[in-house]
Amino acid sequence: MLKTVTRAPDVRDPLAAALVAAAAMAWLFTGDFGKEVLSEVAVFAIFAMSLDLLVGCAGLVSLGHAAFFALGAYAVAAFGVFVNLPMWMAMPLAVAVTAVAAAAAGFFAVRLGGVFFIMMTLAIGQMVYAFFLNSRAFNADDGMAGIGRVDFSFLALDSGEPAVFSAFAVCAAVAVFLLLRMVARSPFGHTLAALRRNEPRLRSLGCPVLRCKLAAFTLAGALAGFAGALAAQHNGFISPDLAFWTVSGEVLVMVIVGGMGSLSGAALGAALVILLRHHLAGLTEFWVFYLGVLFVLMVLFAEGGVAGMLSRLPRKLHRRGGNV
Amino acid sequence: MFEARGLKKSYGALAVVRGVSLSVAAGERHGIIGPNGAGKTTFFNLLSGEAAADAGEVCMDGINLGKSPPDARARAGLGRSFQHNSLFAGLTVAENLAIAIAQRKKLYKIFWRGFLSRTEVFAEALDRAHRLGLGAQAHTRAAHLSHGAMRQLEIGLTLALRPKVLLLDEPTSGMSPEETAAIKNLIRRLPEELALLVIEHDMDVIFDLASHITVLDYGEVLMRGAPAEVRASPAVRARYLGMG
Amino acid sequence: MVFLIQLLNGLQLAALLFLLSVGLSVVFGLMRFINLAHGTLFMFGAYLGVACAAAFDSFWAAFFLAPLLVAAGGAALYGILLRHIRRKSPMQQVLVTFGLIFIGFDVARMVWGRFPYSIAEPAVFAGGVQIFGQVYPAYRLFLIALGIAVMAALYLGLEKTRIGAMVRAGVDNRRMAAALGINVERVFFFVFCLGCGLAGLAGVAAAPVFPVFPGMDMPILILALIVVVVGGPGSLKGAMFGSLLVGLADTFGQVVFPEFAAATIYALMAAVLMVRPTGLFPAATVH
Amino acid sequence: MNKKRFVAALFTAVVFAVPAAAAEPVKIGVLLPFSGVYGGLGSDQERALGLGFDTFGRSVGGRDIALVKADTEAKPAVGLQKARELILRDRVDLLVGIVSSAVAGAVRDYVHNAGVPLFITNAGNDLLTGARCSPWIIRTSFSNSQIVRGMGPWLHGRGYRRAFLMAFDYSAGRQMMDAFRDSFTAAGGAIAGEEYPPLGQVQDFAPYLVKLKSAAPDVTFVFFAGPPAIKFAREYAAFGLSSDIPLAAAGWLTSALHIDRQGGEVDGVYSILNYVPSIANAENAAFQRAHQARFGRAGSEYGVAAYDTARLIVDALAAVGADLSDKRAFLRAVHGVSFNGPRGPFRIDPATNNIIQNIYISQVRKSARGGVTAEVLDVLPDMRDAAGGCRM
Repeated sequence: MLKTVTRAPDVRDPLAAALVAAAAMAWLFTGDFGKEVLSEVAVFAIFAMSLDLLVGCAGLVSLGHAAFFALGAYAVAAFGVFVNLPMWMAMPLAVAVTAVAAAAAGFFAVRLGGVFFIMMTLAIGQMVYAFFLNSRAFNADDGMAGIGRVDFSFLALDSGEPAVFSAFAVCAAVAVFLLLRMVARSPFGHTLAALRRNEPRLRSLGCPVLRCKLAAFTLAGALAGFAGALAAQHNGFISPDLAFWTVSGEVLVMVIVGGMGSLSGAALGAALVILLRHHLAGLTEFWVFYLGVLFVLMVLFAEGGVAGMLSRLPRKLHRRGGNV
Repeated sequence: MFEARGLKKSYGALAVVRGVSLSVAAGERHGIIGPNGAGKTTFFNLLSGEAAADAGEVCMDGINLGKSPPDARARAGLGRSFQHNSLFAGLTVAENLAIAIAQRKKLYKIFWRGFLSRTEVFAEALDRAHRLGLGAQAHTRAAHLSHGAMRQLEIGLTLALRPKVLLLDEPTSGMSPEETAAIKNLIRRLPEELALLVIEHDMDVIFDLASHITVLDYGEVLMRGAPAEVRASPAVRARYLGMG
Repeated sequence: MVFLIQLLNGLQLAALLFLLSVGLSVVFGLMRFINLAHGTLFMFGAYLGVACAAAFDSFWAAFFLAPLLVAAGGAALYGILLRHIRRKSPMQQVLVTFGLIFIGFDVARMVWGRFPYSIAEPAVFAGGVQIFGQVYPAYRLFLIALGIAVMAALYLGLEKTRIGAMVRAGVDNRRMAAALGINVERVFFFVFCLGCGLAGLAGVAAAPVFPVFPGMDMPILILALIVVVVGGPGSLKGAMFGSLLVGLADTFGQVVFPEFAAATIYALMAAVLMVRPTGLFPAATVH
Repeated sequence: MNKKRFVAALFTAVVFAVPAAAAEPVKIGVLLPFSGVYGGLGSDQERALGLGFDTFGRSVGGRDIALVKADTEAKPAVGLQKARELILRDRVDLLVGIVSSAVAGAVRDYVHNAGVPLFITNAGNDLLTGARCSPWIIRTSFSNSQIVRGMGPWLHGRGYRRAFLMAFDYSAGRQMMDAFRDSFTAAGGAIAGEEYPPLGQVQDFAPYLVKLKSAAPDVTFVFFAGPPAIKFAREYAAFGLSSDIPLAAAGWLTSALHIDRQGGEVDGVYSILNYVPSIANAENAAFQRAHQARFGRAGSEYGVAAYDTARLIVDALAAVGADLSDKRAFLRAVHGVSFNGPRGPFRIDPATNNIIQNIYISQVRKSARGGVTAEVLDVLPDMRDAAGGCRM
């Protein structure tokens, strides 16, 4: 953080640009399936970036982030199907509901430090999972189908088309990226980064750390809810599995593999993990093993994840060029 | 202006602070000495809210700070430094100071505008770095500083809060004579109206700086008075100074 | 009578949870990190138990060998992975062990396939015992006894032996213990292996009651973590009371509020953490 | 610049990888869980499916049959991704598989709108061939209530009057128990109690078994599958219940996948299912022989559904000359297929697209060779679901 005071400009923004360019190319040159994958990547990029605000920025490792992803999906389904609201209204309402829920859960969680925070978030996630697993209104474990999508008919577009929905999802991801980058660069974001580095010291400097953590938790939860609301529309289907701990685990893997602390890294991680799942799963039924190995290696040897490795690449190339 | 009344703290069966009272006026330079294990740092923790007192109260400008957490006390004007350096190790000196200044200005409430555009914060940070004697190292990461420079930054962070009451926990611990002199110099240049409480093992430093001294022993006040009185006290000599 | 039988059921679960959580808890007290792969070690204890039982055609061979094998695995894990990242943040260690869950799951599938196994209980404890006027499986009584025996052994070991004193010193104050000339690193290693061995013991002891399959690790890991958090990490007492509380709450939760059975434990944990943010009996001062 | 080009290349490699269409085989997407907890069932079905095509024809009407596997991980969202992948990228003609009803629910609308025929080989949720039925979705396995509906009258006929019901608290469990309760009370029986433990936690059945015992029923009827089934049967015996209260179950309790490991603890259990390996007919003997020869173990009720599906597809393809340009004609051909399979007479009900099949009531007995087998006591022929709720 505060790089411009001292060091070279952040090289991760070129990554964001490259990702957007790649998304645009995928959108232009792939068929319907490529666009479906693109929508999925965009949705999980939002989800992963929201977790990165907690993990990478504030240093709060949550193993229950999927709770808010699921809440967003269920809320948008409830407003869309039960109340019969148009998606343009259901989405912001779902985000609001998730924000309130995240604030309530955060009230319990942020008071706990380190490992206790991890456990509390894990418990929150499993409680939400158990709740939806038993909710008859949402067909319990069967899940609920028939969730519509946002209506673009005023633009004479059909959001049922993969091309339209994927463009919408990518735009949403870019918007969330810009929002989170703004937050990360603000005094609040820098305060979160300082909190990650040394919470007791920051507290002794007068920072109301609990309120800051709660604000970050709420914002991250609300954005995860937004991702969930998009996922529900993309799939047209919701089920309790959305809140299961493995989903929280996978999105954490995305953040770590992509590179925590850089939002575009989280987005890259989402893309990598989803493409891996699509391609590795066809080659071996033990793809989870390889994913696990990759994850452990990343944690051990590449703290910045793939984004960190890419950011060091130009310097290395430069050095090599100088030697020759 | 700053007062502690009957503070007590025990950990299990071990009573570490056993009813200590103290009051410090604006501009007062108050030293706290005592042998190892006398409960000095725990006493500081009770004052700053890092630990919760079992009994007693802490008042600032007549307002009881009650059970308020450390950050609320810091906002009320109570700054402290730590015995073991507690810095943002990955950040530079200037960045460390900028974070502290941002907290004083309550900038953490702002989540929309860029932090780096707050030039006044960074100007102040650089200025403070110079005044700490760390001007040349303003862009060095805290983790790469010498021990003495870290101690200076440790105090500098707290000073960036512009506290009304300053608690310094062994500011010169582990320092060379030159570094100690620099710290003494730093303390001498503190604002007039600031109330200072300082724990120190270096008797030369304490007798030089302090206008009042409290001697703690086994969690209780052994004696209190002007430096000369303390130096002359047979009890203190027997218990503490006698060793040296 | 029914109540007493349900009490036994609760105690049985508590005994198993104690075996699993005590290692987690004491390792946390000493090293400030939670080994999320502890459930995986439990699963491997069960699988190795199955393999040993088949190889030697004896439950007891499995019962004694499997925990040793798991402890050896723990030693390798410590030596190869964890020792090198001890200097780094505890969060990184937690994340590494999180990755190991994924790996362990697929390794179990690769080696043992995907179909469930189990071990027959030893002949001594096969069948039921007449207790409180009902038939109660003898093996479950053995599990309760095993939990109590391990607890007593650990208590005596911690209180009466030199290494126990070292461990306690390490939990109380690492720096002080090192200053007193205790080889803290070796104490860590010993305790870590012991914890792994106990997880393996829990696994093999559970194998006659719980089916052995890839994925058996996760539900029990979550329960064990809840035990650690509720009981307060770092202390034998915490692990004991945490296990009892969770075991009994889970059992009676299912009896009394079956509709909320899925959430009883989480609600218990949330409630405890609200009142005591560091658990009921924390030995380690957090932060 | 460099990076952009790299990412572009990556994309071309990764996303555009659409295999070029060759000599036009019939492409069949296989949607099964291969990883995760249900991986065992997925691979069991996949093997039996392969065995089925090898037996009944790898090519029909001059076109080869090509199988494209996709791992659903038994997760609804992943299953839907894979269905999209198979339909949009691999351009499969037909889909086969799906173990979990939640995955089936997730892909249902997508498959229905895409108009790709899907043959469900396991997922048993009643709604899939009931209120949420689709002309494009054919089920060759069973519906939950189809399996257990016959058990109520049968147990009542044997003199059992008060039954205790138990299953996990999820829709398959609830549907089976509802169907059993309805049939048992209609026959004049009474319910002594019901328990629904939560799904997916560390499961100790002991608290429920104690409750069951104090309810003192004549008979217990349960539905559990997979590892919990083994655990339940074992604890039922360990608590000394099996000698006092006969245990009846939907047949997965003593699945062919694990009955040999359960041994004496399931001795005497009544089970009701659409298949047991001991069914005596020539087709079953052939299936079991081939399965044993190739995979070294008995074919299961999971495998047989996939095996029969292969035959159904081959026969229906043959009827339309392997011409899939008119998919509706293919579906009509599917309705026209009937054959005697390992499970007995097999056909698809045009009213619901669910299978019409025999249901077998059997009892587990110690066999001469020392193991245990489920021996058929009664056959309920041509069990067919009412078209309730299904409008196609």
